[in-house]
Amino acid sequence: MSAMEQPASSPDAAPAALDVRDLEVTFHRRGRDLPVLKGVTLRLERGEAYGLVGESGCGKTTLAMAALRYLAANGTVDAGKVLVDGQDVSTLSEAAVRRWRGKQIAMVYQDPATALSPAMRIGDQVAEVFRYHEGLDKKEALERARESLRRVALPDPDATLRRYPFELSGGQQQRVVIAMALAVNPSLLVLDEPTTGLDATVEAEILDLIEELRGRINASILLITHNLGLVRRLCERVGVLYAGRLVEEGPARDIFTDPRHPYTMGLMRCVPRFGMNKTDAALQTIPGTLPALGEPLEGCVYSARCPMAKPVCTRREPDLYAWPGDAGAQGAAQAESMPPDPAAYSPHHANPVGEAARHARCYFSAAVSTMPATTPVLATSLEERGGAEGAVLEIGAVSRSFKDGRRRLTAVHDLSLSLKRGETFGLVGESGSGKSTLAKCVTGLIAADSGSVTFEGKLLRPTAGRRSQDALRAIQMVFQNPDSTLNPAWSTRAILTRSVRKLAGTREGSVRAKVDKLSADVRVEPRFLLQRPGDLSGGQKQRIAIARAFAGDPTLVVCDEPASALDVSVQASILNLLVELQTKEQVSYVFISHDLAVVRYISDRIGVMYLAELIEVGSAEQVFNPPHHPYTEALLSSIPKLDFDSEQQRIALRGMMPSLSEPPSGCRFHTRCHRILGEICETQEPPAQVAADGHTYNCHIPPDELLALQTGEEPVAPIAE
Amino acid sequence: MGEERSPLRPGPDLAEEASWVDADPEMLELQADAGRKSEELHADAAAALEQKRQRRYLVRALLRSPTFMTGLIIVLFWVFMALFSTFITQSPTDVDAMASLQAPSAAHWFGTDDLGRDVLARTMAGARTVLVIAPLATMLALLWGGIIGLVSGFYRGLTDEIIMRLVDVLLALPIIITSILILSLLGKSVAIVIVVIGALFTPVVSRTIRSAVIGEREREYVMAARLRGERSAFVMAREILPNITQPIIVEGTIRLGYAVFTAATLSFLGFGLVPPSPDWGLTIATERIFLQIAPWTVLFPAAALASLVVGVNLITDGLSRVFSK
Amino acid sequence: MASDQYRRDYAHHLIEQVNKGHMTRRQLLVRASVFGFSASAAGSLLAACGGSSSSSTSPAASASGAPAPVMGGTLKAILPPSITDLDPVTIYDQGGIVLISQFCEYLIDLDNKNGLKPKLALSWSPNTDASVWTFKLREGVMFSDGSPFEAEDVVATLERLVDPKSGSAALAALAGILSPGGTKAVDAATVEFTLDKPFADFPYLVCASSYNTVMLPRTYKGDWVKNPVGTGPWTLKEYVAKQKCTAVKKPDYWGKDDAGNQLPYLDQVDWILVQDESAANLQLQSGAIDLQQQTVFQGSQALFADPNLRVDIYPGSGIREVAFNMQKAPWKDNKPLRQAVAYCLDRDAINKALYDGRSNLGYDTFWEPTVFPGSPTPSPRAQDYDKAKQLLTDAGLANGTDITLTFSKYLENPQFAQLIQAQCEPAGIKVKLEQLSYDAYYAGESNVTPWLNAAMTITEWGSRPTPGVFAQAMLLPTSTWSSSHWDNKDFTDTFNQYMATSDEASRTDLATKASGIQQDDTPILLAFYITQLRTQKKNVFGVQGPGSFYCDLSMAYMTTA
Amino acid sequence: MLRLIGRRLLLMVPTLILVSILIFALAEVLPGDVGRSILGPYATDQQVKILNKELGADRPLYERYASWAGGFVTGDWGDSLLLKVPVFPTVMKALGNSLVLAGFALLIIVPVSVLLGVYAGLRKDSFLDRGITISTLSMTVIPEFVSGVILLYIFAVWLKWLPVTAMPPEGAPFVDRFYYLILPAIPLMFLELGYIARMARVGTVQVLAMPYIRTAVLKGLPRRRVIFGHVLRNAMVPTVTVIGSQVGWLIGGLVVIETLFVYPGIGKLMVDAAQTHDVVMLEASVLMVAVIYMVSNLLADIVVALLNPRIRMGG
Repeated sequence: MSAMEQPASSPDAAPAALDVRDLEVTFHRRGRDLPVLKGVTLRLERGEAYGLVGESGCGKTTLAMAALRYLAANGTVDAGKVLVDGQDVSTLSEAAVRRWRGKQIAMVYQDPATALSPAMRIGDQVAEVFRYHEGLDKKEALERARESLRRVALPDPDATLRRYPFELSGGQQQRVVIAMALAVNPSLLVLDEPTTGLDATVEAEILDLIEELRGRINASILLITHNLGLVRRLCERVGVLYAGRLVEEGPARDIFTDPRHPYTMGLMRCVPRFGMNKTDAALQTIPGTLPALGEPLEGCVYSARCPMAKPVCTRREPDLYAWPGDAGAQGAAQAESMPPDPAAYSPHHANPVGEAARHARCYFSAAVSTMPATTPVLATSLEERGGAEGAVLEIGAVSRSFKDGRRRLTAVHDLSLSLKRGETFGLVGESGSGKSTLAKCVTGLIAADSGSVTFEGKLLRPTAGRRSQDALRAIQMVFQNPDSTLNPAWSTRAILTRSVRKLAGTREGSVRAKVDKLSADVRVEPRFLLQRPGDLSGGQKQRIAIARAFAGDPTLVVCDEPASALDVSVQASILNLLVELQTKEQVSYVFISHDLAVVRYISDRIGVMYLAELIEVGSAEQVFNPPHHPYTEALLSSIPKLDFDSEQQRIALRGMMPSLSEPPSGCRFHTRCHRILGEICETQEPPAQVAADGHTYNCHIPPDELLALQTGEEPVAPIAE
Repeated sequence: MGEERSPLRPGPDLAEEASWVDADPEMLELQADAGRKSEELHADAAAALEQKRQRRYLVRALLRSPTFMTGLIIVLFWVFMALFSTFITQSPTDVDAMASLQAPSAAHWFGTDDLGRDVLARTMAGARTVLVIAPLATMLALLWGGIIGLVSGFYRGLTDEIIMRLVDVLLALPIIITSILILSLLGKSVAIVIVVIGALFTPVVSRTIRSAVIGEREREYVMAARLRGERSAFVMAREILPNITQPIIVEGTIRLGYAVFTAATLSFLGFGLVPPSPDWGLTIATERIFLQIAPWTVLFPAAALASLVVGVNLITDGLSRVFSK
Repeated sequence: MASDQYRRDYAHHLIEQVNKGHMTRRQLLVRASVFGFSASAAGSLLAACGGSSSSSTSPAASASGAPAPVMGGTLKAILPPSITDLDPVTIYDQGGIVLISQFCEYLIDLDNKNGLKPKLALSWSPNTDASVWTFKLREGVMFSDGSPFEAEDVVATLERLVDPKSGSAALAALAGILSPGGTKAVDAATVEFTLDKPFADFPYLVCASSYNTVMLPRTYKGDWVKNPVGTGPWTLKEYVAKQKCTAVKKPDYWGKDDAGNQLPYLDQVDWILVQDESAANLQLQSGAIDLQQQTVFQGSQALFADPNLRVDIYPGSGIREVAFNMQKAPWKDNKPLRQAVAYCLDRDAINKALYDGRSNLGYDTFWEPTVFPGSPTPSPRAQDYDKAKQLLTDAGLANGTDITLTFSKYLENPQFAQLIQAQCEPAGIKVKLEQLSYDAYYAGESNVTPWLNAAMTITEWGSRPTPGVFAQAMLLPTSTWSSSHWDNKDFTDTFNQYMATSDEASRTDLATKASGIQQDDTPILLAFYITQLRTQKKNVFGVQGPGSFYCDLSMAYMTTA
Repeated sequence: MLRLIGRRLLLMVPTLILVSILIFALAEVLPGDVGRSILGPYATDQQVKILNKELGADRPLYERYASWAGGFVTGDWGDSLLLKVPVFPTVMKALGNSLVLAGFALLIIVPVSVLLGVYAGLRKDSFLDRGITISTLSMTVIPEFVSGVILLYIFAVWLKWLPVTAMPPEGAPFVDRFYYLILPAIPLMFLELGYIARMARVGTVQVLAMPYIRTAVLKGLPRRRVIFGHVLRNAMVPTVTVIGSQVGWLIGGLVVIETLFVYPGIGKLMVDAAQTHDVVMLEASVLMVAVIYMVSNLLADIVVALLNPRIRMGG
């Protein structure tokens, strides 16, 4: 079978919105050809929303860029073609490409902050599209821009027109980008990780917007993301990309409920299900790593990591077989009978997409549902860990503010909490709520302005520089960014050795042994100790960072979004590692994350922060179930869930988060609260309501009323604008 | 104009390539396939091989880069001349007063100067002082500026404010006045010229390094070091410094070119080197008056000076172009 | 007057000396002028000797067959700026001296051959031992402020110059010869100088080569630029320090030319003040400038080659004194080493390299007949490495030695130093060069300043009219400016005798003896006497003065051709 | 924004005080003294001593500084010790001359170098880019004393197209000044061209790599619009900063050009004053150059703020 024999396109049907055929894209770097896309074929019908998923490095963005004819200077299309609306993009003239971009195909980018011209007013940026695509004069174009902004529900479009990008919040910026993309009604809209980096509530708003707009425009959508929840919400069809190969394709619902490729299955399994806790089940991981670009592969691209791989998988690459059906098994039999094919993959493998609804590039699709699980490392409960005895850490009325020009931003306001030995305290909240500042006050990276941090009964000095070596040893931190957490100039071993020497006070001879033990504990192979962080993957770096924190057998480790920057499969293994270490070492964690599912998974207790204050504290279970603070409620409702069974009702928060320099009076949340009672919320600070043993939240609504409201016995009060 | 030449094509970007997926060795144990282990070893060797290959590729690309090679040849030529010109040319200080200001001839390819010295010999030997002064002055500026920039950028706050105000003061002083005053004070020798040029460049370098440090000090590994109880000096020298080598090198190459120029200007104004040094700047200054009747006395050293700086800059240019590919 | 009687006797003496062959005619002219004979009187003396008289007109004018003077016009002249304020009492650099001499005048001028020429003094004569000098002043001369020029002004001017508080730049030259109170007005037109010791060259100390001795009114307060007063042919219209100076014709100037025309010829002189030689040369070549008062040799080849310019060459006696500091090792009591250095020099080559071969050679003595007519001829010192090595061996330095030469980065000093360095090397003398800025070289009090205290120095001296003035300034133990700190009793005695003698025969003998001592002991190297260059456009004529720091433009004119 | 400017202007005061102290101290320890400078090498020690006393140069350093500073801030800048001329008009005139020369030079330099730099940046790695980079670089490294002399020789002496000095004769109309300034401006142009062009190129290259340029391109804007609307404005930021820092140099560092072209600017005034211990003249001229340096940097920052709304509104 080969693409050559395929009919070019069905002559009777209207041309597809996007028709990618056998696309091969290669990057050239330092004299090497690195194939990024290997014969990818996919097709978006008009009005269809298609999700392209896969971990970073699989070639998703490259595919989008090829579709926009905007490959990096060192990338070339070696074979295949891209048709947009039936038009082969490679045949367009320079001028035609210009007209075509924006008008036929438009894009929304990952980071809206950098996607907008920083020195140009929003109005001009949006109006540009009209001026150059529709030839409108400046005034008309601005008028149209105003309409566009109104269409994406930006508040006060007139004011926004005059604003500069930096004056808008991330969500508003993304709305502008969307407005710009949709300005002249393109037939294909490419969304490249459109919500990554945005807070859950904002993400939810953007998704709402896109969903809503879909109903009004007839653009097809190509959604590129690693977030399976997003795809589930927006897309009808899904393609799973792995190492430049489309490995599975089909209707979203089918793929998510019944994956037929081991990679898809692996991806699904490593995401913590909503409401899942570490004591319930360990997260599954995908062993191994994504092959490096240009690495020679034999047989199935996924075979090296596949728990189901059989010898035949490495002999010859399976085709994209239709499912259900036995084509895969036949393929396997055929491959067995053929002589081993040394060529890793043949570029002209066929991708017989289009005939059946579902395809999977696997010989053993039928067996995927019974794919063996990886070893579960189940966490013991807090009691089993012996975490009940007294507080390890007590934070008393800590405040911290920063100067920003003339304003003072209070990042942590009069906050108190305590933490038991062996306990994991999860800290959630939107960005800017003060989570990280609090963490840094605990570790001493930042001195609190007032309040006390007591550790094991002793008052800690405010800054790390003035704390005793023993206090430093006992409280360590794991940071968010794997790329900057390790000194790139040091070898991994040097990093660990230094930490062991400084923190463990170990004598020369045993340092080496301790380093080896640490690296074994975090499952980093000794050979990686010789390398510098630049040669390690993000997960490996984060493991080393964890090992570094554990060098002096700490009592408390503050984890500030330790897995947020990692791919889901890696995130799972890092979370597993933290759980495992905790079980072994009796360590307490303060675990900060904006990912509620992750926090729910790993935490024993959870605190919710809003505008520098802790507005709710309780066990993970308590916080995640009503009655809980209206803010918590809104946060929880905004998570895109993978389950198709429960249709969630999202609670939209009003307005923007107020500035830390001028927090609202009364209840800090009243400006955005959907359960606002009235004047009392604006004038009086809410009392701490005790919902259950150890569960408190700050709200004027008592627990039983709140429970009634939140369990749906009464409808959500209409939002008063 | 075709798409290939479009200025608006994105630059080379391999963000995609950089990402890896985590390896979990214990999970790897579960792999049924027998060939797995050997493949892993193979991958190890392959990684080493790949590193070697990349290095080889870089060297080859540099050798193929006309910019880099031209620069390298020019600079090597002058280094060679600085080291060995005495064995090749006549003596740069051999005076033949009766044969002054002779036009280029078979005996004197570049002619003779006002004291009858061989201009070829002097031009070749003139590389010596520059090749000593410029790199050393640059290194000195990097050292001082590095220390000031590190301290200022690392401590921030009041220390930073005071240091930066002082740097402002130094920058506000006209360079020429500062150097005249210092050189008049300390006298003239190669060592002092090096010190003075180093001092002149220090404020600028310290600013560059300071901003690099500020960018680096908020990185998480620095926080980790602080949580480890490292002393500030250790954090600055061992943690931050190795990671700001790139801006330091860039600043260094820029300063190197300017050091050559500044040394020449100081010599020209009479505040740098003293005769009978064949230094290019000095020669141009003293022979300038003969430009009309004996242009060779000025033009050859001027061309030499220009060629060296161009050479240095070509190397920098070539390196950055090859590395960014 | 007694002095008139003495002058007549001296005239006879001169004629006798020439006829006996003790003096040349040229020498006679020089000596006659010192003793106050006017040019015509000197001419008649020569005639009395049986020779012919020669006119005292400028060599340039006579040589080029100058056309008839043209009245009017503005001349643009270029000059290095004075680094200090223009105050006749304190000026010491070319820029200041040239400008001041445009507006103020000396008692005695120099002609183009360094001969004395009456200016504000009509005549001068000594007593028998040359310790008292009487000057007759020109009458009817008015200062630009309207006051008459009289003897009291001369007294005030000289008293000011010998006052240590005045900052006078002439003080060091006059010290030991004329003291405060030594100048007296006999009557309104007669001044009498009573010297501290007999000094036969005294007129030279109050002539145009003693730059600060311009006559100022007795009321002068030291604010010359604000109140530019003088008897000269020009009045100051505008002076912008370091940029320009505009001099306009003074209509009632006392001077007339031979034809009785009112001087000066020109209406105005614009002085452009430019420091950089290279820039100055370019300006000359671009045709923007008519005259460069003094041209340095370096780069002058381009001017010589320019068809629109004329470079006049004047005899000059500027020197670059290479002094061995006799108070310092290795020069102290080390005559052979000093001589050895002297024999290393290839003076011809130095002259060629520095002055295009146009200067006069010197042989380490001030008595140099090619420069100072009538001086005894010294034995030439050619480059002789064998001798130098022998002398080194005598000095116990057979394997050579290291010496340090200190000089300022000024004019051609660096080149000269390099030539010395290069020429000493073959003899085994390694010369280390220590170049200082001009400022640093002369900085500090006399017990520390490099130019008087470094072991071996090069100091630049402008033209002086006689060997005696040079020697008086730098070779005596009492000399203020002795870089060599030479203290040779034999020389000092001989020299003092020489300066106190007016008998020409014994003068010549004493000169020969002094010259021999100086050359043999070699306290300083005198490799050359620098010829002076003056550049002008081909249509510029009549510039007076020997081409050194002093020049007189009252008779300058430009033809239109 | 206004606050920022106010703060910066205020900050200039301590900087200038430090500059003046530094200059005073440095001039103090130089070999020689003002009396010697005035009287010359052949004056006697006694004379020099008397003069120094008269001038007050023998008083302690702080006393002299205090009296100088007191006069300076009250507007009495004193008289030059050597030239006996009032300092204020002398310095201001020289400064004005330098500003005219530097301004004229910048008028040529900025458009040319920005054009070349941006063009090279847009055509990154092309033959033209290399050509522009290397040729401007080569010009930059030719010292002005070489290029100046050669230009003078060719255009003023040989071809006689342009005047040999930089100042027109008195009474000439003001526009004539520019004709006279062409020749001295060219070596300055050579010096600055490479530097500014390089910054413009780097700025352009950096901006071209920004995601918002991708946005602009993928919006389907014409290339011209992308370059002029999105690239240029942002690419100018580093260039403007560099130009700001160069103005100070252009004013204070022109000694060589001023010497070659006989131009009465502040560079030469300053160097002469430094060499002759004319402290009052030195102080005033150095301070003026420092002020120009700081003001030009401030102006550059203001322009940057105008280019970058974030800075403009943040202050």
